[in-house]
Amino acid sequence: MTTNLTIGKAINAGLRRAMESDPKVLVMGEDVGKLGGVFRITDQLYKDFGADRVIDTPLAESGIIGTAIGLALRGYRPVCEIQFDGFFFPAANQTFTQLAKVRRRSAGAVTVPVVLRIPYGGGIGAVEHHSESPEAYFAHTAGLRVVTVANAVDAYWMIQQAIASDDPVVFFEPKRRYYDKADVDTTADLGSAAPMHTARVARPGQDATLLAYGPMVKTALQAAQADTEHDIEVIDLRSLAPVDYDTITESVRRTGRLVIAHEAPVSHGVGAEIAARVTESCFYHLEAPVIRVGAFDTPYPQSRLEEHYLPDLDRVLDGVDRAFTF
Amino acid sequence: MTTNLTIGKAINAGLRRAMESDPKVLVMGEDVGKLGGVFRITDQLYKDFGADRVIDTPLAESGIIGTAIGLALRGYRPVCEIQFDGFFFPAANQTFTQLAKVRRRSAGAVTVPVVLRIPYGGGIGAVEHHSESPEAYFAHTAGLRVVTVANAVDAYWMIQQAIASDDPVVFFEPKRRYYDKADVDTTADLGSAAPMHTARVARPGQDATLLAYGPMVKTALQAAQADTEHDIEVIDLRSLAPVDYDTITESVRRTGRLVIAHEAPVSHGVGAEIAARVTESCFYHLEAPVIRVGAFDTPYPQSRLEEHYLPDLDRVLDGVDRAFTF
Amino acid sequence: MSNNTAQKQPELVQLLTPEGELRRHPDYPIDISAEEMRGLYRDLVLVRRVDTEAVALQRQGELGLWASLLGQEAAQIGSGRALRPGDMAFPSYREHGVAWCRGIRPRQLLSMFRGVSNGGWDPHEYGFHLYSIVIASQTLHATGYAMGVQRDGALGADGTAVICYFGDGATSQGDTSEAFNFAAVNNAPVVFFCQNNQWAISEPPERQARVPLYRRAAGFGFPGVRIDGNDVLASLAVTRAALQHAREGQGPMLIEAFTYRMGAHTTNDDPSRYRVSAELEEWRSKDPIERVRTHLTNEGIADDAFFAEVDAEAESIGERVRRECRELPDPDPLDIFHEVYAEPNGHIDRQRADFADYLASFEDADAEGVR
Amino acid sequence: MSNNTAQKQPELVQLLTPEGELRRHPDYPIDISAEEMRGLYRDLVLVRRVDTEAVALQRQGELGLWASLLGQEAAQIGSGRALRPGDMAFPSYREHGVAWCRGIRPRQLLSMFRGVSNGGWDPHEYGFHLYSIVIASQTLHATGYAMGVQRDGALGADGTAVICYFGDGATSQGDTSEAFNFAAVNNAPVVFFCQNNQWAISEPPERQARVPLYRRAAGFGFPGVRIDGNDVLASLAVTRAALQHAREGQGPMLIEAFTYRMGAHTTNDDPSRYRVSAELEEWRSKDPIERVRTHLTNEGIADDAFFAEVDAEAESIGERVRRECRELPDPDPLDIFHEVYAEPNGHIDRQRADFADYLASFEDADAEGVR
Ligand SMILES: Cc1ncc(C[n+]2csc(CCOP(=O)(O)OP(=O)(O)O)c2C)c(N)n1
Ligand SMILES: Cc1ncc(C[n+]2csc(CCOP(=O)(O)OP(=O)(O)O)c2C)c(N)n1
Ligand SMILES: [Mg+2]
Ligand SMILES: [Mg+2]
Repeated sequence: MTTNLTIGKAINAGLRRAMESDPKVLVMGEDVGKLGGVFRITDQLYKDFGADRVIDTPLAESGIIGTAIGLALRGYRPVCEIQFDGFFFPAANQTFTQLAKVRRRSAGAVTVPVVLRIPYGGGIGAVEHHSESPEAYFAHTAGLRVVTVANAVDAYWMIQQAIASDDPVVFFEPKRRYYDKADVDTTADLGSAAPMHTARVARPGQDATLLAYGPMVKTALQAAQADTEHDIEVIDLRSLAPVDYDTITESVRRTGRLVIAHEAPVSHGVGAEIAARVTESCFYHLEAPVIRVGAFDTPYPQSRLEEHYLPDLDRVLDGVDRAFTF
Repeated sequence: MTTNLTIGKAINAGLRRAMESDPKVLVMGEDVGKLGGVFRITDQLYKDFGADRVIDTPLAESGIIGTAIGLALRGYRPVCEIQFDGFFFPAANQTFTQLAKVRRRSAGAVTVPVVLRIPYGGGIGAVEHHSESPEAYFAHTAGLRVVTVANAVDAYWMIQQAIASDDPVVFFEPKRRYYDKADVDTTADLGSAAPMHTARVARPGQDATLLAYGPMVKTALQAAQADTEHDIEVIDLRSLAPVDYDTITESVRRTGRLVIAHEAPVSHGVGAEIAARVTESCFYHLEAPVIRVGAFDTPYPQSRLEEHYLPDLDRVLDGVDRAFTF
Repeated sequence: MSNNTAQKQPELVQLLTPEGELRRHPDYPIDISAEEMRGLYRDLVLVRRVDTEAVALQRQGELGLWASLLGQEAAQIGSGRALRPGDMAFPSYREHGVAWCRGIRPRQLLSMFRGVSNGGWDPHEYGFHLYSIVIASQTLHATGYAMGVQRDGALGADGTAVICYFGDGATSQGDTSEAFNFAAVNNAPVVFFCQNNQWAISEPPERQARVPLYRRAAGFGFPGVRIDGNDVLASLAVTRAALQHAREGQGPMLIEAFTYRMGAHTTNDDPSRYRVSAELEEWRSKDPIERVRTHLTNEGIADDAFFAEVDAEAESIGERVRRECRELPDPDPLDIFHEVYAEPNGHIDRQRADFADYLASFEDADAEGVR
Repeated sequence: MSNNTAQKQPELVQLLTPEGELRRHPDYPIDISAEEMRGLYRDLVLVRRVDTEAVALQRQGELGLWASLLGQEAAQIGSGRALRPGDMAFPSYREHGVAWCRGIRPRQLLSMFRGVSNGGWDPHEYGFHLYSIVIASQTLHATGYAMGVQRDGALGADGTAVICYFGDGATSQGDTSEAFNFAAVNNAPVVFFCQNNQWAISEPPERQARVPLYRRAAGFGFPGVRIDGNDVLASLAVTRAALQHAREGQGPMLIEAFTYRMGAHTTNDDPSRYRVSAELEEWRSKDPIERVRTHLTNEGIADDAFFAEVDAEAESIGERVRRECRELPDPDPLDIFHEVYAEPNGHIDRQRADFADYLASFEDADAEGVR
């Protein structure tokens, strides 16, 4: 039975189902209780699961992730909300030196199934620190899994898969797409969903591969639609670490061209790694270098400039065009 | 007049000269005072410049960078020592959301000439967190300059250039090379040194370009030497942000092959960005994909495994060989 | 499982009661002229007017966001007026009243909330740093700045002091504790001014601390005091004393201004989800402006003409704010690359040039009627 | 410019004087049998012996590093023996004495310092988490764990308590303050045990704090107490009381064990650069083992045969440590990829496979005599 859900509501429903099926699942963060989070992603969970399982924490991100690790050591599965992308950084130490590494440090004796939910990306007209795309920092950190979603179906299933995973998972939520809707079959089994680490061909095509993730998938699909000259294949990456290279290389070997679009600054973005790796594995298949489309290598600007800063439909199309000039 | 100096002593001499020529230059960090730092890089500075200019701070990295920003706002030029690479992360928030961005935030009204000195890299048989190469996190952060040195001459001049720069500069010191020596002309003018943002051809060659930085430059030179079949050009990158692409592309267009070696894990390392960019700008000149040699995508292992984890001479040679199989 | 021990509320320093009566305090004597008193009233009214206007502008789509100071005017105007010109203030994002005292024009404040700038003024020009959005980050900047003041030898009776503003929520951040500690260990001339407005978005103070916040200071080795944050005189007198303490080299002090956020957290927020209106009613009776007005009236320090004059000034400021907000120029697209670095940076220059070409290509295309 | 106010030293809780005399303390009565007293002595001597041996092993190149607990034996053995089997301890990197009490074998400790492992034991098996090198990171883990204990309903007279060890330097980290606050706000069953050994590498406590550390707790709303950290009985009694306080749902407590780091920070360190030997001498007279020995002798609780037996046991443990250290197997190169992830990860699997091939290529080459 399917329900028409926004991405935001789908995550909420996924959280609820995870909490119902496993009493060890906790939700914690700033304002996740009565308020239901500033984006209402934890709406009603406080009412239904109580203050012990939906924890309004002190305003301290390091404290949130650090205590979540401790809770995980005691057998819990905490899902931590970082209120906005730009406020993750006080938790960088606990995330990068502890959460990511404690399992390996213990040679597997210790498991820390913590999920970090991070609403990310721009386009909402916000003040500074509310529009960033910091995913590359995480993808560069061994020990973490990093995923993101582009539609409500993935939102519903992948948040549950992230919680079920015994690895720490960073779950990026495309905040400007929170209200995008899709039909979700909320009665299906969790096991029936595509594994979290796989990419998805969102639109098949022959002439070039356009890879995107999170908020840019919609833009990529629009670009593919708008480009009447070429038949563009769109891949929704879903998992940024590990990356499903099988799906990507299969596509690129067919199309001979790869364009990668993300909101993060181009330099040292996730696109850099994929470009480098695909170039190595598909060297003789590539008709053009991998083209990357992303934000400029500057801090996120004041919101009146974000339409220029973020790669939009035109910039993606420009990238596709560049791929065909070779 | 030249003096034979180790890299460590050259940084020390550079710091001293900067402090002598500008009373606003301060040194701060954990144990930088009487002890002279755990690597003695600030040796004798406390004695000669006193506790107001050589500040033993409380054990708190966020506090160090955060107060350094405040000191900079008051007109000082603080040089902060982060004791080891792995202990940077508590300062991530102050570095990435404040230090890197405050100038742009203020539209140029505010200048924060803070230097972060970070001894980095492995190979010293240390326990965890003392051997990491976190440079990609910084290179991905707009607003920071990121440099590293491979010899005592650069060490002496580049630390002074970093201090003289009005931008925040992250200065990575190759700790396992601290004792490598070179003749340094400490009487020359600062203006006579090569600009901090330029790369340097450390060894000219025709058949392939081998790019390295920091501790790997020595290994790269050894590899070039050891490869009797090919004439390898070695580039010492020096500046990781911005990157001197002119020097690199000039070389790659000549040689047709690029191998990048760094100690950091390969995935999302600095090599990814350079590979992606050079592939785009030199697509028709490349005989082979850019080959990257680096550490595995795992946490830094226990020290008895580091010889396997770190790219060594053999691994670099293997990378060069791979570049010639295409 | 959360700590149910209700926080015992300690004595507040209060110099002007909600009923408009002056109270003497042994530690914080205040001698204030009628003119000063009227000046404070004027400040309070005008800054509230600016705030109200900004909320309205946000509702009309002219601002992306606004963080209202409603209810916190006394804490901000009192402490702001205690500052001397050479002092330096480090605000959070709600210190419109302090900004007002430092001479920042309302339109400069609005520019960040309108999204035409990430800053809005030159901190050095006004002795008022940029708004800080990352909670507690400014506490360390203030402390470092104060360490710089020490190094400049700028202490003494006429020396420089630093003040740092932050909220009750901000006290939970590690940075705030590190700042307290750096300031204490270095005996830095900084006053920590915490506006405990009872809410950090939806979280009440019991989620942030088990005991009253002003006590935090003692654990780090410096004095902490709680004041009635809705009392402009207490805020003025205690801040003045703390600044003098700092200026004279006696080190940091923490002031907890016990006040109340009468509005929403920001224009994005819906407080009905988490707080009851009775609380609001209770605090309305402690309004920071009313008590000054009552005092002025009761003491005969101000007459109807004065009040009318202030109201008229408020009206005209409201209008000016509205006009100036709409007139704020949109930034140029190439401003994205502006002042990212102080020194030349070829990488950024190239991106700027490429982007300029890209933008021009549309103009060309437009001109040719292609798109 | 730094704060010159010498820290006034407050009263310490002391139950056994340096002269070996018992002292009663109204809040911390202790009733200890002769056998227990001998047991503590044995622990102290043996753990010192392990430590001495480890220092020697480092000098001989068998260990990459060692962080000596010399001088801190009483703080660690006292508090370690106060723990119950179901309790959970979160150490820093110097808690060899606590590890000893938790049943960790010396060779397990050595494995990290020898570089054959980044851990060395299963934390769940011993109720003793892995050593934490990133200063203060474990304070939050302990607090979170204690919040888990609350959620398990595992409080009460026979419930579970958590203890977290850290140094004087660690109190400066934001994480420690955040942990204090999370613990206080949640009333979590965690005892914060700070070994103030007077040094954070080269920095004395005055660089870390302006007032005695135990006072930090009050600012966060829970009790703090300073004990004579060289007094094993004070450490035992006060920790036991604090654990009970926590276990019974009364929330966190901070114990500052005032002790002294008699050795270098680690075997890499040269303390002669920053401290004077007179200080060392003064502390030698407060040695944590001597006073127990004196007490045992004076009270006639132990005879020469007992001391000889303990010495012999120490010798044999020393030998065993030496042997077991050398026998610690070097890890397999492919161990690099081991347990980075709990779930299958194709990316890592591919790197492992490639590296295995790469390693094999050398063996092939060796076999063929190519290299
Ligand atoms: C590091 C960080 N985390 C989270 C946020 C999101 N946030 C903005 S304001 C706020 C509450 C602040 O409360 P308080 O410190 O009491 O200040 P007030 O808003 O009441 O003035 C939060 C959680 C932030 N800005 N920075
Ligand atoms: C976050 C972090 N910064 C710096 C270091 C380097 N470091 C290791 S031990 C130490 C001093 C610790 O002092 P203290 O907390 O008093 O513990 P002690 O060594 O005296 O037991 C420092 C600075 C570290 N391990 N972690
Ligand atoms: Mg508040
Ligand atoms: Mg210590």
